[in-house]
Amino acid sequence: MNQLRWMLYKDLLIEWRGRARVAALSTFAVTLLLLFSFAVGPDTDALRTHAPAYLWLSVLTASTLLLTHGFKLEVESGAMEGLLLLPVSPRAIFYGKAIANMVLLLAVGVVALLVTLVLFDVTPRENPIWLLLILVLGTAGVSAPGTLYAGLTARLHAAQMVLPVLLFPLVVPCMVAAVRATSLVLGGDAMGQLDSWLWVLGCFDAIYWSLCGVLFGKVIG
Amino acid sequence: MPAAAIEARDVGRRYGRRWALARLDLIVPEGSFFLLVGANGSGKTTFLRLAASAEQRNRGELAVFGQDPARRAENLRAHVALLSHKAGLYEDLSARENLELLAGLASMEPRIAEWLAAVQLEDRPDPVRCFSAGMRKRLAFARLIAQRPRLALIDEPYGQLDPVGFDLVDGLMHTLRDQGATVVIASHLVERASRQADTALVLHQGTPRWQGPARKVPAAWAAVHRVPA
Amino acid sequence: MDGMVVGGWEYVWAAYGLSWMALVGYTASLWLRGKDT
Amino acid sequence: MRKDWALVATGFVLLAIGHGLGLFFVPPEAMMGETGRIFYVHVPTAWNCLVMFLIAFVCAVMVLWSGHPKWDARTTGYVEVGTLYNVMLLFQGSIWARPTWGVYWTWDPRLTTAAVMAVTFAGVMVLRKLIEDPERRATAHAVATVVAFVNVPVVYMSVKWWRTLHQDMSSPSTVDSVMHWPLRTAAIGMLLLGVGFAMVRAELERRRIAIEDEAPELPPVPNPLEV
Repeated sequence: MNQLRWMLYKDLLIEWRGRARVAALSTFAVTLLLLFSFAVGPDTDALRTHAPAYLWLSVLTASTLLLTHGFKLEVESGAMEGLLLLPVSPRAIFYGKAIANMVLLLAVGVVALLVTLVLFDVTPRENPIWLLLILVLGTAGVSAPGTLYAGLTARLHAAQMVLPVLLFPLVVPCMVAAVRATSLVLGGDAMGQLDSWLWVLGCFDAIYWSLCGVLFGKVIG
Repeated sequence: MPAAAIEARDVGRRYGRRWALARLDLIVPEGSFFLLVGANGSGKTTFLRLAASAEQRNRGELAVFGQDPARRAENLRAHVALLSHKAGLYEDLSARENLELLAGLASMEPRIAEWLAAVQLEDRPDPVRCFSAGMRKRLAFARLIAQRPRLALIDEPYGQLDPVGFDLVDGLMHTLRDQGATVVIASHLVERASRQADTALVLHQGTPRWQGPARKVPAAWAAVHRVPA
Repeated sequence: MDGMVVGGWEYVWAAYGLSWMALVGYTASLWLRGKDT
Repeated sequence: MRKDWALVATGFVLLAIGHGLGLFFVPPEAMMGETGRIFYVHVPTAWNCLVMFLIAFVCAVMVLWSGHPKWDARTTGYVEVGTLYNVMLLFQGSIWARPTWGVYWTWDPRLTTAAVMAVTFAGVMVLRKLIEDPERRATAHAVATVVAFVNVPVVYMSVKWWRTLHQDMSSPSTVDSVMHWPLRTAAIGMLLLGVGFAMVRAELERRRIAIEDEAPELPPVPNPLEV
């Protein structure tokens, strides 16, 4: 636990020092949102309906850059090896990185969400506080398997290409649930389905946060 | 418990189709100051990494304080420190923060000022990114000292340092040893290193060629390179 | 027979044909790969 | 290797018998008519695709557990055959969808899961190609296989909730007893075929690794050196 706290502190401190990176990433996500609207055309109704999909797709795309970057720092400097030999438990490394990735992705997600609301002129019909919960659960769902796969591909030259190939099919359930839940909050939840989608997200997170933590030790050993 | 810090029998490690280290039989007694010399690619780094459990051997038996490093046991890793070519420092953090992190992760009492003073880096609050190569090396030494290892494995202790740094590092290594640690270094600076160590091993193209008292290393080194295997 | 789909043999042949082609093709590829080594 | 090829041959024979029965001896299905015959190739493929991935998962767990290279070779075999069945499944599924629903693709949970599964395991195979160090490749491949397999039910459940388009498809307990024999024969045929394929593929992989990772001769013992 102590090690986990230090790892998390370290990752967040480094990202805080390099906060321009997170800013760049948020800009990237916002650019994607703009591109989606250009691609669909000036049909405001269609844009409004599909806003949740654009939001999550841009967050997911931005996540791959974030994930590969985090491990590149560790592997290139030899810091990861130093940590393992210290010894720091692989679980502490994993959960520290995964939580840090989630926090950063959440920051990107919040920016993207605000831009989505303005850009596509959407007003949430349900309590907007749900949006925050969905963002937390959704980014958690991307960051756990994302951190595992980023660790798996960190030493490869083609890391940035392989990571999405492995990660995107995996997070299909997470994306489905997050997009559905978001559109229910934005468009109104007449049938009371929001709970079940949040539940799906929660289960997804629980499965991958535990499974990936166990497997990560094998990956970097 | 045998009084050997490292015991190797017929140890070999290969990368693909090439043996980086082979036929190594070696005993490094606990508390000794051991020197590995050899040209580039002679297997020095490979041996240090095997002993540090950073890599796995492909053949033979290896024991560090009686334990097999291949098992990557935490209680062994906690006693062994490796200073490798890659400094393993976080570029965005300052020297102080890097050491704080180390102390926090290893649950040690953070005596940062003392560690920084030992490598003469007290007055550098800027991130490691701005450090010169020699300063990084010093900081890496501070990390090594902070770990208080029973076995210190040091790859090129003099690399990237200035003459002042040479003396500093010699002092640090002797301090480590006076504290009871076993020190194993690998170096190209044959003359200098052989004055520090007790015993030595000369490696040539992955195989051991000569083993004996460190003061005879310069002669052995010359002999190895005059007489091809 | 009410509601029963009439005909459709072409779909049946397509499904079986493609499947057998895939299986035989894979067998051949394994065979060739085995010959090389 | 010879035994494995025998399995393949037996599998082909059983599969041919099953398909022959299904194509020529069984009466047309009550609802689907002649197109219902696609069942006898489609359903065994679906079952065995999952079986192959299940075995791959077990082998991958063994790689992580024991680290023995033979499990790595087997994982490779079963992942490859599973992916082959998976791709066949997709083609059959869309051929089946055309006369049934009038389109080649529907967002039916099974079809969608099969598509996601194919992409996931294709990613696993790509990953394997990209890593050169044998040990690192074995663990990375095994970890990716484990995660990909765990993902299958998760995808299925979420897609099912996302869009429930139609009724449950039939399985042998709900179909006419006249359909049992062709279905079972074809299923067992495909199982033997799959296991045979995977074993041959594993053997090939084992040989390939052995050649690629063959230990070179040790360097000669140097002459003693007098100083």
